[in-house]
Order: sequence, then structure tokens, then C-alpha cells
Amino acid sequence: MKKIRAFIEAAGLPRVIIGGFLVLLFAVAPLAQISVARSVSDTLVRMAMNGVMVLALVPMVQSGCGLNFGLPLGIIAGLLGALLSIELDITGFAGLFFAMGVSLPFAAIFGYGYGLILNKVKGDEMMIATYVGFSSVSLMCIAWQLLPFTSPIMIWGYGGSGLRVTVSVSEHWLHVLSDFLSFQIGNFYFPTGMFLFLAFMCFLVWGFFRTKIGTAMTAVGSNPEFARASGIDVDKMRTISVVLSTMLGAIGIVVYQQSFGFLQLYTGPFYMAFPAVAALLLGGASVNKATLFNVIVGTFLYQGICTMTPSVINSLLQTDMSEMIRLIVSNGMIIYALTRKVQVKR
Amino acid sequence: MKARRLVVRAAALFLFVALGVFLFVNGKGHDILLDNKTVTMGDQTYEAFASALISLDGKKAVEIQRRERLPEMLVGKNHVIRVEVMNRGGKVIQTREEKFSLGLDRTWLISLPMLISGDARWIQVFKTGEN
Amino acid sequence: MTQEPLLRMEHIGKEYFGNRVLADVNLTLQRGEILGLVGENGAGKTTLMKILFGMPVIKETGGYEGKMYLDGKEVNFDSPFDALDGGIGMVHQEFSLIPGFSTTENIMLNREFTCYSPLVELFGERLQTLNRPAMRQRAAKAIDTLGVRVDPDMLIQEMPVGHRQFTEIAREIDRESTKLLVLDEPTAVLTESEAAILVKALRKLADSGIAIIFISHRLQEILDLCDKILVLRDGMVIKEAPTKGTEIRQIASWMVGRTVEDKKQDDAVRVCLEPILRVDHLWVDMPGETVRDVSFDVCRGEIFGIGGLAGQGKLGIANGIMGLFAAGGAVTWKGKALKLNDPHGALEAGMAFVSEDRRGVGLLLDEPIDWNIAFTAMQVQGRCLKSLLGGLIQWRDDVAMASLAQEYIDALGIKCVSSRQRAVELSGGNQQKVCLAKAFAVGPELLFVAEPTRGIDVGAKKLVLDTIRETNRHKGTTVVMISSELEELRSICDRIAIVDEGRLAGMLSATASVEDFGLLMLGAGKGPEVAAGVR
Amino acid sequence: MKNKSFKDILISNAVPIIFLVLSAAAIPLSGFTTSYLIQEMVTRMGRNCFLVLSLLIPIAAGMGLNFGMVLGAMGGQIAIILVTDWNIVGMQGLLLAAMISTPISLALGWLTGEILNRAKGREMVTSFMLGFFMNGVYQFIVLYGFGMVIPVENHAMLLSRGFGIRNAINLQGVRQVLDKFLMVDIGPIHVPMAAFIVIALFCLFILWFNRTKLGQDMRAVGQDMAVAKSAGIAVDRTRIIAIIISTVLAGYGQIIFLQNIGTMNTYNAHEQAGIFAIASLLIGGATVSRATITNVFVGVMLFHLMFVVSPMAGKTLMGQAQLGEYFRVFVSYGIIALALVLHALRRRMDKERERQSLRGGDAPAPANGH
Repeated sequence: MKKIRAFIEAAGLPRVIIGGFLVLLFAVAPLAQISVARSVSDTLVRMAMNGVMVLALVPMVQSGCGLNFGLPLGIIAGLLGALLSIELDITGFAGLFFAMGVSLPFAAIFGYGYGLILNKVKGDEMMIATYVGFSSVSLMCIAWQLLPFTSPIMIWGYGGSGLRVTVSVSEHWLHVLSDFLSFQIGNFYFPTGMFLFLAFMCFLVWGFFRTKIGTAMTAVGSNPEFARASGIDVDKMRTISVVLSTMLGAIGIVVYQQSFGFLQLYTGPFYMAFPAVAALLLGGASVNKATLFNVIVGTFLYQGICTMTPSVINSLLQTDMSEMIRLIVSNGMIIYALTRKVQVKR
Repeated sequence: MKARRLVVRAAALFLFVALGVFLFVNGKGHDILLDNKTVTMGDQTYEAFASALISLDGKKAVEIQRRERLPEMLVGKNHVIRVEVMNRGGKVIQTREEKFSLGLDRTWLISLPMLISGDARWIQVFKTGEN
Repeated sequence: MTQEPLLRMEHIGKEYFGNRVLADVNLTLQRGEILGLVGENGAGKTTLMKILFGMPVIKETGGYEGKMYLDGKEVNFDSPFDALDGGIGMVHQEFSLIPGFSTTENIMLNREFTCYSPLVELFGERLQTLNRPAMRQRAAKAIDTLGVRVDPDMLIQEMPVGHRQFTEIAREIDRESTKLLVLDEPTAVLTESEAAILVKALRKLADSGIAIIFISHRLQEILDLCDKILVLRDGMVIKEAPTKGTEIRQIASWMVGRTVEDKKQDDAVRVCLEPILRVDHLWVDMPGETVRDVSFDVCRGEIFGIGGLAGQGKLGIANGIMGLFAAGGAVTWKGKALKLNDPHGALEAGMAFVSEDRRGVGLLLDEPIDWNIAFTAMQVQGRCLKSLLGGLIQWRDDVAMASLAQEYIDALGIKCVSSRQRAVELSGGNQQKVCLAKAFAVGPELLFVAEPTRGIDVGAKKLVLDTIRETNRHKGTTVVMISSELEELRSICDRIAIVDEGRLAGMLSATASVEDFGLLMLGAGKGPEVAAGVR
Repeated sequence: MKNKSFKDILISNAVPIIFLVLSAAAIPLSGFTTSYLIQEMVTRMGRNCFLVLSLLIPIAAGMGLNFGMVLGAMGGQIAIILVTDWNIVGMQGLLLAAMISTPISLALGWLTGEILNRAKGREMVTSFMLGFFMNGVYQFIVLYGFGMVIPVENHAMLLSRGFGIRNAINLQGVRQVLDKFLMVDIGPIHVPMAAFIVIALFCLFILWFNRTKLGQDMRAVGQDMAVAKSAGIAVDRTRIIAIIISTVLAGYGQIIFLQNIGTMNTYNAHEQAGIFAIASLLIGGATVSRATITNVFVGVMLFHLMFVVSPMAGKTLMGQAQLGEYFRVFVSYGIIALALVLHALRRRMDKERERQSLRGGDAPAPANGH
């Protein structure tokens, strides 16, 4: 009994509950005539697809800026990169990396401005981040209408103006990363390329937090006063973390798109931050402390739930409850984190 | 003092619920089907008439022809119906006024021939799927 | 037959986590009597008042010893609200007023006059409407009792500080039951003329039969106002005396007068070689520790002490020079001007600072010891880093960090499981040692140490002081030590400057008499003879 | 001196003034007639003011913008669904909907208050997330509860599968009953007097409430929780009451809103209610910590003026009505972001000023020169 309690304490109650729920889903999957191998494979694909975006939250959490509800800013940068790569008709890996490469300077610029704002509003970051994200997405709605792209893939053929709501990447770089070194055993498909890429990004973030600047950033998040007394420019560290978060968000969305197959413009990026935030918190992160372990575990659990609930519950109950379960789990997770006693230290 | 407050609050709660019930009953909208078709009830047959003017709760009358069924809407529980049966020439030959009250069911069927003939079963709950 | 006193406290004692802060305090107070309570910071005044006022913190830390009688009945308040009901009003050091409310609203806060409204029966008492005219009248009466002029309709945020203080006192005396009023440093924020008005008002209150306990560092006020004084030192009553016939000098020596049994270990007369740090007209904007205009020199190789009462600005000096709070004036370090408001610059120049705010500024509580010790050295001097890719990337060297930390864990005897233990898990004394280690790791030429022994036990105190002395003697580090404990300063420093109201009150050799220090600290001895040594 | 105060007025009303200028420029571009615009404004004021007014009390209690008002809107919607299903029509239906929404909103408001008391200092982001969270619960109830647990008589409201409410439902029973109850024509303009009377009553309620002990306590809590607590005010309870009042009123507001529209977008009407109400209030010049009844009216007016005008102005300007529509969405979000940033900045400046006042009067002037 004591051991169980200790385990729950160590893993965190929500993680235990969600983990248990996920195990249950996998256990009953065969009853619902669902291939477990297929489900695991789907979960892994979605995990790799979303992993980088969840990872993108880590720098800001670590530097004490809180949960990056402003992730849409990075996503917009990623969309710009992707659009340019399609516009210039670059295909395959070249196109993918071009998209990432081009999105980075955009992300850096957006992140810098965003960082400046966040430095002025210490203590209120999260709410402001949310609305900075929302308003930038809605501003970009106007931009998508006006930007002078010409590729027929992405503009309305007739009757409309501006870019399409969804732009297919299938002719350019659909699944180039997913299929790299991928293999299939029966129903089980493994997107090796995406996992290698995710591992590589994790390695970069891990490495970054081992550098002098990364160490300083962690200290800023842990106790900004201490860091200041040690001669660290706190605002600069926070800005760097925001830029980093935004850049990772840009890369994250490109990875997502090559697997998903479409760019979602207009209101597409609106709510993309919330699942990522929920996944990170589900992984055991708190508002001011997050590790790569949290990222991996959280993304797996969250995407597992997202993959399994529609298929299992739908076939068992003949209804589609997945959307609500997703809403309740993810937002419940965020509320849980916000109301926890341990609060951000200032 | 405390007791008075309790009584006041209980009374308020009661009033609240009572008002709710009152509104529920009094504001309930009913679909009324005015039916002018020949019906046979058991061994008795009630012939439809050529046309009639029907007025519900004293509102402006509507005209109904043979074999017609007109939908009307009534709000609340107690109502009055007035039927003026006309001959082919448009002359009123028979008038009948009835009071009736509606239960909580939504749709009711009023058989005008039965009403005119004085059969008490002239108003009935109308169930979808039947008839 | 003597009348039963209003308040009688018998054998009051209190321990915080095994740390004794009050022992066997006896106190009696008659109706209409004014008691001046004096003592250094940490002498136990605040704790005594907390016990009297039933503050929850007392109960949470195991209650107190002894008995209290109010009007002859034994009392033991569970919460400040009980104390208020019992007739004790308290005016705290920090204002307890709502800034956007008027004087009237604040005086009547949560005791508003109301008119009946029928909705009360449904939704409870609080739906009564306020009876503002009655409130205003009542508030005006309370202000009148004080004999001051405060506009009952003025908003607190638009008021001068003095009026806020009066508002707060008016609130306390407005309660019908108030028999005893405790004022904790009420004049600290007032100008002299305001303070004089306050003293007069309090006298008037006392004449109406209210007993007053008056805590202040301004001894002249105590003498002017009080009937008798009670001097606390180290949690014990040192002296209870009528004010009549008592002089400031006497009180000062009672307050600080510990005999120096602690002989200096190396009595060699140390001569000032050359000034290493020169401070000219420094001002620092540190909340609660404002430095207004301070100039002094620190000699190479000495231990320079800065003393003074809390809130007078002694802490601000170090925080200002180290760039932690906005500062101005000129600081010259080894002949070169030091850029102010730049913590990195100060550290790079070879200074280090052990902050008085150990948990807030001094430590990364959630990180391990090695991070705490090595962090500053790493960030400022690039230690504990290894270069990758030909110096392109500088990576944290965990091994070097651990060994650096271990070095100090051994040297300072930090009690811990390993260098990976989190700082939050250590005891206060060990945390302080980690802070010292962090400063030592930078290898500073000048070390600022602020309140190094605050909140740690006696054994650890000695160790910390010895460590500081050791560093000074053997490594030649110049030390500026700031402390509220005069004895501590006298036991270790060469020269001691006393700060009062943001200015240097004087500078004395550590061997000067306790009375002289006491007078300087209490701002009563400003004169040419003691001000010698102040540039 | 006078000049300065004029400048101060300009600065403190910058947001409404900017909107006024923007709208003034856009009106001729839109090509709408004056009478059309006035009619629109009158209708929209009657429709929206109540919702926006419901935000005032939590602001006074220092809890910021109550993003949790969407919970009240959900309560109102559930009540409206029930009333429509039972076919309670006319004024009776409307009143009954309000009565049914009361206990639902009460419970939801209590829940919100409890949660916000656990998240002091970040009430806004928490209430915002709570809105999303409860959206899931709401969907669950409406998509599965109705028809499965809660009997639904009117099958036209159900999805074809036999349970769950359709995406859009027709509220013909209560459509505009309040508006038409006392429609007064002033010149060519139809004025829904009854709606305005309800709003006026609400304003009176707020004014009266401010004068009660509870209102006084709320303001005290809003300004300084610690002081209020030490004065013996039940801080947590007061905060919960503030949120409950706001939630219940938001429920009524949503009912008034829906009766005017006449149809209900089952799954996102409440979300829009929240965002538009908050944006309106802020455009009216309110801040996170201070809002008045005037802010509400000015804000609703300016926000909806922009709302009506911008698509047509966009069309004239750019040839695309869509642009104007995106623009107004951008403005709604942007204004909230801006207001939050301004609030944070102001709080920081106040803190700074507080510190300045602590600084000795005769200290050398800081900042410049050093």
C-alpha cells in the first residue's frame, strides 16, 4: 500500500490515472476488434508528429516564462516557411529543410518581439501569451488573403481570393521525414525518420541546457533574483528562451505538416498550443519546471489517449466521444497545473 | 430572528418553484390540429361538414373546409373554442362553444364533427406515428 | 490595596524551533499608562507583541510559556480577532489600509454602519446598505479624539504618510472596547512635526484611560511620551524604569550593552595600507533600506563593519554597490570608477556578495548544492566549463562542478548527503555556508557579507564568523560585513560605520565603547566628536 | 494645469477614442445609411449590454476579467434548450428559462469561485482555461445527455441518431419576445424598450449593490486581500459570491442575447459571448482592474459599430468583405491582448512609483544622468 502511494506520489496522480486509462484502452482494444499493433503504430506516429511542438514549450518553462500559450506565433513562422518552399516548388528533403530553414529567421524575429512584450509583463505571461497568440493568428488571417503567393496549389482557383484554407504538401514533401528508414511489420508502421529527428531535436535542447547560457537560463527560471545577483541579464535570458521556443515551434509545425499532409492556414493554428501544453503537463512538468522526460512521456500519454479514445470508445459505445474526452483531459490538466499550490517563484 | 429568516427563505424558495411550475403550465405551447374529417368511433360515424369558422379564445376566426386539417397553436391550459358550421351558401347554420383544458402533452387533435355532435371524445392527445 | 493592572504578563517565554527568543518576561501596565518598549532588532519586542495579539504564527510554532491577564482575567487569544474583541488594538509597522478607500471607509472597515434592507432576510446580513453619513460622523469623532486634522473623505492613496498613520490609529481607538493600544514603530515614517503631533495625540488618548505600548527606536520620543520604559535584550528584560530621571545615554547602553568577553584573536594593530574601495555620495533605492548619502573608504585587507538598526539603509549599501538595486553616486574600486547598476561588472571586478536574503537572492533552492556554489563562478569567470568544437560551444562540466562544490563542503563543513542534494533541504546554517562558498568560489578581492548570522543557530554563527575571519587573514580578502548585531561586528571588524536614516552617523574603531555605538545607532549622538572618521 | 488634465483625459481614454476615429473613418467607406446604423446599434445594445454588464462585479472584486462568464452562458443555453423542447413560449418561456438557468449558473459560479480561490494571482488564465474545460462537459451534456438521460420530446431538435441536440436550433417560441414586448418607434427607429428597461434595472442593481456592505467588502477585497482579511472580511467567500453573481447574470445575459437572435448555435454561441463581451468592455475604456457602467455602454456601441461597418469597409477598400471580417476578429483578440499588456505595465509602473515614494525626498534625482 505504502509502495503504491509512493509510486503515485512520484509519478503524479494525473499521470497515473491517464496512464491507467491508456493501458485499459489498449487492453480492451482487441474486444473492439481493433488491432493493437495498428493502434500502437498510430500513437507513435502522432507522438513523433507532435513531439517537437511539445518540446518547444520547454525553454520558456525553464526560464520562468510559464507555459507558452503563444505557440501559434512559432506555428505562423513555420507556415510561412512551408508556403515559401511550396511556392518555389522545392520538393523532397530539400523542400522540407528549406521550409524549416526559412521559417527560422521569421520565428526569431517574431520571438524577439514576443519576448520583449513578455519581459514587460512579468507575472502575467500566460494570459498575455494566449492573446498574443490569438491576435497574431487573426492578423495572419488577413495576411493570408493578401500575400502575393502564386502557386496554383495554394491559391483559390476561382471565386475566392488569397490562399486556400488547407494547402496540400503531397506534391512536395509529404511524409519525406516519416518514411525515411521507416518499416512496416504487419499492421505496425514505424516512422523512423520522424523519431530520429525528434531525438535529434531533443538532443539539441538537452545540449543547449548544458551550455553556459542554458545553465543561466535554468537558474533564471529557478530564481531570477539569484541569477541577477550572479551577473546574469535576466531579461536577455528570457528573450532567448522565447526566441528558442518560437523557433522550435516553427520546426515543430513543419514536421507536423509533412506527416499530416496539409498546411492549415487561417484559424488552423488557433488552438494548437493547448494540446501541446496539456501534453507537457501530463508528462509531469509544472508551470516552472519541465524536462525532456516530461516531454516524451507526456506526448506519448496524450497522443495515446487521442488515438485510442476515438477508435476504442467509438466501437464499444457506437458514439464519438473522443473530442470531449480530449477537451476535458487536456484542459483539466492545465487547470490542475494552474491551481497547484507550488506556484511560480518570483 | 434566525427562524424568521429561515421561514422567509423557505417561502422564497417555494415561491420560486411555484412560479416555475406556473410558468411551465401557463406558458406551454400546444399544437392543436383542427380536424374536419369524417370519423368513426366504434359504431358511430360523425360526418364532416362542408365548412366552418373556428375561433380559438376569441381570436379571429379561420375557415375550414371538408377533409381539411388545420394546425393552430395555443399557449396555456384553459381555452375556449367556438365553431360556426356553415352551409354551402356560407350561412351559419350551427354554432357551438366549448371550454376545454389541455394537459401537458404537446399536440392535440380536435375533431370538429365530434365536437358538434357532442361526443365527449372530441379532443384527444395526438400521438405522432399514429393515424 | 492596589488596583488590578489592566495588563499583566507573567514569565512569558517563547522558542522558535529550539531557538529561544523570549525568556521570563514580566510586564504590568495600568490604565492610562504609556509603556515604551525598546530593544535592538531581534531583542524580542515583536515576538512579545505577537503573543499578546494572538498571532497565529505563535500557535503554529508551539505556543508560548507564561500567563497573560487582562483586567485580572487570564487570557489566551487564539487569533488577532479575539485580541481585538478583548480590547487590544494594534497598529502595525506596515500600513493595513485599503489604498482606494477614504479615511472614513478605512476607519470603519468591516465595522460599517448599515441600514436594514428587506433583502437581508433572503441573502444575508451583507446586503444591508451602508449608512455613510453615520459612518462619516463616527470617523470624524475618532479623528477628533486624536486631536488631529484629517479629511474624512480623502482617499488613503492621496494622503501624506502621516495622515495614513493617524487613520490607522483612529481605526484602532474607534472600537468601543479598545483599552490597550499597541503601536509598533509608528513614528518611523513620520516627519518630525508629524511625530510631535502624534505624541501629543497619544498623550491625550492615555489621559482618557487607554493604555498604550509604544515601540520606537527614537529614544527622545520615548522619553517625551512614556511613563515608563522596558528594555529588552536577547529576549530578556534588562531594565524596567520610569522615564523620569532616565537619560538617553543610559537607555542606549542598556539596549546594546553586552560585555565583550570575546577577545580578539590577533590583536596586532592593523594599519590601513591604502583605500581599495572609495564610496562617494552613494544613494540606493532599496525598498525599506534606502541609502541617501553615504561616503566612506575601505582599506585593503581590513574587515570593515557597517552597523545600524534595521531599515536605516545599511543593507542598501552593499546591495547598491553590487548593482542589485538602483543606485547613484560614485564608487571607485582600485582607482577606477565602478559602473553602478551592473551586477556582472561588480562581480567581474572582483567583488562578491553574500546576500542577507538567503532564500530569496542567495540560493537556487530547487537546484543541487554544486549548482549553487559553482554557478556564479561559471557565469562570471567561465569556470567549470569545457569547450566543445574548438570553443564554439561551452558545455557545463558536471565533474568540475562537483569537485569544486566538494572542496567547499569539506572546507566549510557543510552537512549534506552529497553535492547533488538540493539546497532547500539544508538547514539554515548550512545554507548560509553554501552562500559563503558561492562567494568564495569567485575568489573575490572584496567580499560583502550581509547579515551572515541571521536565523542560524549559535554554533553555526561562530563557524560562519570564523570562516570570514579566516578568509580575511589567510587569503587577504577585504571584507565588508553588515550586521544588525553590534557585538558580532565588534568581535570581528577593524572599523565600524554606523548608518542611520540612510546616512553615515559615524565611524568608530571596534574598540570604542558600547555606549558610543548605541548613541550613534539611535540617532541621538550626532555631534562633531563622534562623527570623526566620516569623510 | 488645464492642458495637462485634457491630455490626461485623452490618454486615459485612448482606446475608445482610437475606436471612435477608426469607426468614423470606416462609416463613409461602408456606405451604410445613418438610420440603418442607428437601428443596428440600438438593436445590438439591447442584445449585448446585459452580457457585458455581468463582467463588472468580479472586476470590482479584483478578480480581473471573468473569462468564466462563458460558464454562465452555458447555463443559459441549457435552460433555453429545455424551454424550447418543452415548448414554453412567449414571456413565460423567457422567464422560465431565466429561472432554470439560475441554479445551473449558481452551481457553475460556485465551482469557478472555488477554483479561482486556489489560483489567486492568476484568476484570468485559470478562468479562461476553465471555460475550455467546461466546454467539454457542456458538449458531453448536450451531445449525449439530451435524448439519452434528459428526455427530449421535440424530435426536431435532436440529431438524426436519436440523441444529442442539433448544431443549430430554432428558438421560435421565445424569439424576440422581450424585444417585441414593448417596441417603441422613435422616428424610423424601432427601440426594444423592454430590453432597455431590463438593462436599466441591472444598472440600478449594480449601483445599489455598490452601496451595500457586500459591495463594500468586495471592493476592499479587490484592492488588498491581505488587509481585508486582517479586518475580518471573509475574503474567499466574498470572491466566490462575486463570481457567482457574475455567472448567474451572464446566464440571463445569454438568454436575452439568444431571444434577440432567435436561433442558437448550440456548440459555440457561448464562446463568442465571452470573447465579444470582454472585448466590448475593454474597447469602452475599461481596464482589468477598473470598469464602470459607462465603459459598458460606450464599449458595446463602439465594438458593434466596428463590427457592422468593417466588412463593408473592407469590401470598398480592398474589394473583399472577408478582410473586414478577419479584421474584426483580429480587433477583438488584439484589444484584449493590448488591454492585458497595458494592465501589466500599469501595475509595474504603480509599483515603481510606490517605491519612488519610499525613496528619501532629498536623495539625488535618479534615472537621468547616472
